[in-house]
Amino acid sequence: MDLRYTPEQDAFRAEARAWLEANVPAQPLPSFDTAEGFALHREWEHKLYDGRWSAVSWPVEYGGRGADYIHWLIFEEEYYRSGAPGRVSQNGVFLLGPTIMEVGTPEQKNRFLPSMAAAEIVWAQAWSEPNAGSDMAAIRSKAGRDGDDWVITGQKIWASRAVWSDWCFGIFRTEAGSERHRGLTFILVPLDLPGITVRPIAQLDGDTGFAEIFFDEVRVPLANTLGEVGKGWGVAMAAAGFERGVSLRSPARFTEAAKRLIELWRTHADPADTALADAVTDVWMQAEGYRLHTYQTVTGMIEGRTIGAEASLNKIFWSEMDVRIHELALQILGPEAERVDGPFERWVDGFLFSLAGPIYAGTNEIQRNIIADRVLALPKGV
Amino acid sequence: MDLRYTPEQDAFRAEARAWLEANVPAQPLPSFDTAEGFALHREWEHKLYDGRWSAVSWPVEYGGRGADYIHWLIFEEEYYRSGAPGRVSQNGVFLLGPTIMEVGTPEQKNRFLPSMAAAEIVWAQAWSEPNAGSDMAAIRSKAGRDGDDWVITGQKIWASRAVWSDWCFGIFRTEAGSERHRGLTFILVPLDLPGITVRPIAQLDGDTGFAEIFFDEVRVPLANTLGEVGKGWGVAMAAAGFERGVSLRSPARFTEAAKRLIELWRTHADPADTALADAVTDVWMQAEGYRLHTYQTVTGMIEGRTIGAEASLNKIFWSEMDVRIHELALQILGPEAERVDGPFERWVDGFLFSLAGPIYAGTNEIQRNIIADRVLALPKGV
Amino acid sequence: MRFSFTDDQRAFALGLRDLLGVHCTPALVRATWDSGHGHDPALWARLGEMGVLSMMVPESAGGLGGSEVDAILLFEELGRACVPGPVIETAAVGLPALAAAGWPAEGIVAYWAAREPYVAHAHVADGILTSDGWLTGYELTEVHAIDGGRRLFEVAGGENVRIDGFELSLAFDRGAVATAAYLVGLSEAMIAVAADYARQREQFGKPIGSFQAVKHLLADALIKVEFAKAPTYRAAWSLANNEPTASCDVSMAKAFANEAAYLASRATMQVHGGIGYTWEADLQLFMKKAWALMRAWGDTSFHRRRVSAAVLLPT
Amino acid sequence: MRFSFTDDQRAFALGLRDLLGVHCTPALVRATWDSGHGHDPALWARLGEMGVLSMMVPESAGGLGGSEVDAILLFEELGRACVPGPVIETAAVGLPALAAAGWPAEGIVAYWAAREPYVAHAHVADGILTSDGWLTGYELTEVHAIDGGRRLFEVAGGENVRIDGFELSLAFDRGAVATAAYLVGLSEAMIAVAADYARQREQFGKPIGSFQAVKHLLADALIKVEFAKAPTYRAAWSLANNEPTASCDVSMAKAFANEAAYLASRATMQVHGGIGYTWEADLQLFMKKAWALMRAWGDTSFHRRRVSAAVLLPT
Repeated sequence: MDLRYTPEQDAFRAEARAWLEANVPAQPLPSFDTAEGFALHREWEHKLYDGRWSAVSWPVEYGGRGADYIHWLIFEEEYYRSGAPGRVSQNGVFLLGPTIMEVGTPEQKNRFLPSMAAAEIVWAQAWSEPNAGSDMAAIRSKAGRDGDDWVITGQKIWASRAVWSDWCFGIFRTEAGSERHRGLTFILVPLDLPGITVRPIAQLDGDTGFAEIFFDEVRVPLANTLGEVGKGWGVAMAAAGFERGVSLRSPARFTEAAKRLIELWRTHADPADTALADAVTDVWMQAEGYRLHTYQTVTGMIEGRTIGAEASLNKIFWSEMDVRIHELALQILGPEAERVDGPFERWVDGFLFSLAGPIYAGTNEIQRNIIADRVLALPKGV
Repeated sequence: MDLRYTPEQDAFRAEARAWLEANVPAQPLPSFDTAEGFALHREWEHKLYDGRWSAVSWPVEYGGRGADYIHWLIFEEEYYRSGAPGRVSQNGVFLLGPTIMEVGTPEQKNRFLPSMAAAEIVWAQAWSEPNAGSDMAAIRSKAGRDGDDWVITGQKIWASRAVWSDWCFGIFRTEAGSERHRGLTFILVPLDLPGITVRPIAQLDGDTGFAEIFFDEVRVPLANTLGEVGKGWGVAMAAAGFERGVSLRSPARFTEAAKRLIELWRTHADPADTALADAVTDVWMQAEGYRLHTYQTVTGMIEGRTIGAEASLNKIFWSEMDVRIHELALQILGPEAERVDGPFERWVDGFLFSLAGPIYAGTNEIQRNIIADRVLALPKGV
Repeated sequence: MRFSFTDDQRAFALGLRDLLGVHCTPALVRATWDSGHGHDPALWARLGEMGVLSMMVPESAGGLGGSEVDAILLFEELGRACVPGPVIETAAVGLPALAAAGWPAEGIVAYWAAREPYVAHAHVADGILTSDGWLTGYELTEVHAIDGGRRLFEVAGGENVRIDGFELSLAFDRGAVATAAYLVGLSEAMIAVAADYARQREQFGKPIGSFQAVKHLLADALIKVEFAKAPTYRAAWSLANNEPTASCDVSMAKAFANEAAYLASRATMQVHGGIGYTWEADLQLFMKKAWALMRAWGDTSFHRRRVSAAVLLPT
Repeated sequence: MRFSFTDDQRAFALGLRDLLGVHCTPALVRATWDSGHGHDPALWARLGEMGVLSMMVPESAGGLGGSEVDAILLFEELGRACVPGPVIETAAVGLPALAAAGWPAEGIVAYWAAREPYVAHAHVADGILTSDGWLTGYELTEVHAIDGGRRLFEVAGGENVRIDGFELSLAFDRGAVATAAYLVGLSEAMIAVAADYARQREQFGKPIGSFQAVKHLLADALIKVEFAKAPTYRAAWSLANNEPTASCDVSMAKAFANEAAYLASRATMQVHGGIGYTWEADLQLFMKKAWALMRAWGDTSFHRRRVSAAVLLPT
């Protein structure tokens, strides 16, 4: 165990910090859940790519730096520290990208990874369906084989920013009559094809955060199949596991939020109120604990241990912590918390967004089931 | 709505207070979960009976005062205020007694109620069985009919103080082959009959709080049947509902505990610690809220409204509040909380006992199911 | 000692529930958001005709002469329907205060207790009841409020005419207890919507309401709401009877109602899943009202500390 | 940056787990309670032979010369087996302190940091390490401790010989982090026992572990325990490397471990139902150890405030 950074790691951090300080927009960009904001965030991704910071953990050949997870965490720390824009390409870089590297063909890697790193193609995830939310295996959207094409018909929902994205990825039922986890295939689909309708869905704050995607006999080549036909569930779970486990919400996001909360406490709270001081300290400790836990996890991954159902513990921990951080901020803000514009907008927006945390990427109820069933080996209930 | 007490109610309170101040033992009695303590508590019940305070809400003819629920609450407030001993006859007076009055025959009322009020007969409840805990309807103990007798064979568990009690009551399967809630009958059984073995069970604090009761072809007359044969489940539920709803834990118990907690806070806590002050205030408010809620409930009962599944809300509320009250006391006590004898024994004992609250009289998990199914009308799960 | 409402009090509340069920649907509430008005004049007129707005105004001043106890169930119903606009400011605070001061008890009233940076509903009010008077002729600058049915404004200038015979603390306590009742009704409405959804929405081949995780989320929320009721009714009674403990009782009620409403909002959103996070779902109208009112008229910390001050100090 | 243990460190811990699985069964722990001794000499001798007790004693003083990092997983295993007696006081605090002072690092040590009214394990100790020395020849008066494996005594008189070259704060931090690790192992043991019970115990025709209410109780406890680990290991590393943040890191670890252990005790008891409330069930041995140690070596409030002092003040 050595919790000091190496000189090389320090140098990497310094390089990242210098670049970010030189390049991060002085003014925060408008929300990437708006058309204008999305375009500006895509530009920012181009800039990141030019500096080779858009996918640091990827191999150099695909536009990354071949950085290991420790370096990735260091970069994330610097990224959040710098107040850089949100990652509009996150579904690609952190979710689809690693999956393509794991199961993709050489052609797919060359075709999709560089364009993903460069944000020439921005990807939307298309997992859920109106009747397949917590019960993802209830997926009904079909892809039938016709010559060299898949012909897709069905409907997906909760696709983040699909209104402005270029491609989407998801799993579709390719075996007629198959049930649950079987007979599903992971397919990559351009969103500009005939037969595709994208219906924006306004989220809690009124912005168009996600969308419904309707597929009406949409033709995509079989070459867009990721992984084996009929094995889509496994491919998706590998991706989701990695997402829940590490990449979806890196610790820096919360350590920075906790720092901002402490700053808010210093400037707006009564220091004699030990109840509030205790609560702020608790979330700071949680953020720090999540950081430490993540460093331990990625060290294990570097040493060859795999991350399994433990990922569900992380997802519950960070999502509940995020809600708590924002609850406290709003408590400190008092009457200002009722206002969604103005100087404290970020906290109020953050509160609304935090409430989605226990729901997306698998509700926390589902995660608790997974922990009970796979970690504690309790008998299946559902 | 009039939340003032009437002059008559004030007079009743004054009478109760005067009697209690004159009669409550100066020294607290030893725990009634010990042989010596049980005997002394029985003596105390005799004294209560002589003063006609052992069953104030009962009709005069059975040794009560025909007091309504409001008067009963007033008496309870005075009882706890006076620091009087625990009620060793509570299973009879508050649980079985009201049930006998509701469904008992005239003979049963005359035979069992006065002796119960006088604590000549102390009753133990015998609901649960090793395999029928949360799932009470899984009861297997059988009572077969033979001439004018029931012949009982089986096993009950968690019978409070059965080691020293005189009689027990419970439900037994009287219809061979019947299942779940059907075919059960409520039967009253003397504990000194041949074929009965009572095995003490030591509880968390080491005292013999409850026992297992083994029945081996135990003969009791059919006359000991309470309510209709085969309708025992309904009789038991009526009793349990009343218990959970009001009588099991009257508000005074918690308002007094909250007062003692505030006293402990004043003498042992740092007043500048607003976190602790907030927490103490919260439980005081909970106890007060439970008191108000109970007055509202009993007013409703007096006006003819019945108490149903709402009883489950009370049970969860008071049991969680009781744990919280004692957690805070132990937090204030710090290192002294590790000691079970000495000046703070009552708090540490109380903490251990409070942990049983979310379990007995139907676990809080079961209560939540009841609330969801009967109050919120959600579809049955189990 | 009789802790219950009269048949008349219950009947009036049920009548209001029926009226709101027809004339204050979620669609109407949403319309007041979309129009940016945050208030519905037609609905307001109905509430006026029914006597809801003047319940606490003495008959001598043209009201129904009811007490806080007569009014408390009405605020619960207003909350159940998530009624937009300054109903609390007008019915619980403004008109009774104006009447007490011998002024005409009529119109739409906003309230500004110095402490707050913003005044709710000022754009539709005839005037603002301030800590010591009646303010008119002011300049308003709107800020973007989270609750479209409770718009917020910065107020500048205007003429503040002193009002005598009006107690600021009583006005605040009345607003707080009315808000507590409003939050109780609002919470029950959220739980009802979630229970409804849980009965219909199926996953894993069953209604999600059949899963214990969902059952227990809603059961815990319901417990908090149920136990917020008695303290709220008691606080109303204490105010109506000038009990010395009235302010402490009000604070206990508001603290309970705040917590209940927040838990109800969290539980109902969680039960709804993604749908609960959308603008389209009516749930958001109720949740945002809860998040606004749990801080208006004193947040939980403020009220808990008022109770602490009353109960922790040696007596 | 490498946040993991060496194969040797893991192997040593697993070896200890095996040894304790055989020689420190719940039956043995219970026996030390029943005998009133709260300590098992034979087990103690085995821990000595294996080097567990002298892990943190320099080789020059006859120990294994390990650091807090080398020792931390051992305390986790000691907790998993609910080992009775002064293992923390001796192995984490006493022997290293005596060695640092150039005294013979041997025997059984109790610890008394002035603050506490009682000294644990004093009846089996050769002496008591005090805030500034080594106390012997004292009078003991036993009080009834909740944990039969951690008996408590009032200490009077005795001769306190000053010890130099020994840091009280380091001793306390070592005891606190070792206790945090002990609580983590103890908590995992409780959860394992409850999961086991939930797999076997049937109600409503199914194992109770198949009900979400039970699943989620244990899952939430497990989360708390899992996230107490990394902070505990980090605190050990900080102590081993004299990091300036060491004391703050230790406090964070102990605060997390306290909370995790308490939640684990509540969840496991609830899952057990009535059985969990009995003297016969081994669970009580573990729960009472948790309730004792969550307050020993600083309770959650104490440690949280140490963290507050370090992180909240403007830097």
